[in-house]
Amino acid sequence: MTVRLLIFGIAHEIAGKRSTTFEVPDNATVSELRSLLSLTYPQLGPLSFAIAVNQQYVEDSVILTENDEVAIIPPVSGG
Amino acid sequence: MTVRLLIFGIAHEIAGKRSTTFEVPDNATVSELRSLLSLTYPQLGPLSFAIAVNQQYVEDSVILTENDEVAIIPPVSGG
Amino acid sequence: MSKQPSVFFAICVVPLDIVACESFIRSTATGAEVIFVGTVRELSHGKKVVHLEFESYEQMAQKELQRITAIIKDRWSPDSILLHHRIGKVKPGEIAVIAAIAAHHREQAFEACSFLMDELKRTIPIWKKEVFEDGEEWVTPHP
Amino acid sequence: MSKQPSVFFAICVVPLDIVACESFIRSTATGAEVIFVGTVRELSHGKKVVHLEFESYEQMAQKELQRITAIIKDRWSPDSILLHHRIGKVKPGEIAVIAAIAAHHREQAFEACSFLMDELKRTIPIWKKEVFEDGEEWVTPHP
Repeated sequence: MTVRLLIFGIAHEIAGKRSTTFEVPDNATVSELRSLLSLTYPQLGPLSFAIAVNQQYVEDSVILTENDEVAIIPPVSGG
Repeated sequence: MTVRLLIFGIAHEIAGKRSTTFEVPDNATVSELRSLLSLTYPQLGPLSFAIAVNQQYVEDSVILTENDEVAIIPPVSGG
Repeated sequence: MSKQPSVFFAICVVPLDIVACESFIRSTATGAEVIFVGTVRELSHGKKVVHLEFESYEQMAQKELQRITAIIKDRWSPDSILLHHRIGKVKPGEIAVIAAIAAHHREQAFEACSFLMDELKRTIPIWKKEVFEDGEEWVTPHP
Repeated sequence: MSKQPSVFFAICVVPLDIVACESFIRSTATGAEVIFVGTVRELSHGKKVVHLEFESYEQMAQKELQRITAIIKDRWSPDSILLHHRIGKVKPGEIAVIAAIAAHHREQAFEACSFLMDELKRTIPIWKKEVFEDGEEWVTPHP
């Protein structure tokens, strides 16, 4: 299935894009998504980042749904 | 000897004036001044107030000097 | 208290306006306002900053602010909560963020405004890059 | 740090000006500003306030501020300390006091500004009287 991927901050520079669609297995967890992201964007590996699904921070155990808005959230630095 | 007396806030309304000269014995302490003030302005009696000498809060044991600027400081309420 | 505080949130590409922010939160019912203004410093670790560049995930920022607002309302019952954050290029001396709380008592306003800034720095999805004369660097947060 | 903070103190008979205060303390060296604005509430213990009337012992207020400033400098090393207080008649909705601190870090600025307000309320010789439609009353401080 497909999710929509948003990539912010230092991660968007590493990935070379701010948004894309991304293929994951049906019922994939956030943890599986993380592994697939590291394969597609090896340079993300050393970066510590959170994942938000539909604009909320989620744990690695959360299960994704078709067309979810998934965001890569590097450490925030507002203010 | 004479000191200059400044009277603020509710105390100036009780005393009916904002400033005056005030007679105290030579080498009078602030404590003695307080007693004399209560005699002159009996309504000050129930009021709790601090005394400042030459623009600084002082203890009751401090000894006054001729021409000191002595202020009656009711509880402050700025802000 | 069950009264809902007024909430003013904005992500802005134009300069932030302290007077506008203060007048949003001002009311004759409220006695205490605490306003935090974060400005861009000209030096970062001794290096001259040309400008900062901010980006945000705005829809999520809005949701995070709702979460933070609910906590602030429970703990301090303020009358108003405001957060205006600049994005894009911001030069040294310019304002990057204004956070403001209006409340009945000053302790509430100080604590709530400080908490709002802590939470902004901890969870609201906004990022900044420092641009120097000889390079640039994404800022990693300091606790 | 041995650097002296800039200190801006004023007792004013005219309306206080937030923009002026903020620009006094703003500098490109400083990242965090905390501004406290105290306004006059229209109700006091449920009674409608016509205006407040403030008086001060200005020379002593200045000396007290010097004492407070010395403590703030030792504890928080801010870049600027500002206190502007209105005297005379001040109506509901108007500003009675502005206290502001500029510092390198926000924790310093929040703590120093909160301390400045606490000390103002504890020791600076300023008094206010509440004037109602049917009488008036000198305010006794609440802790």
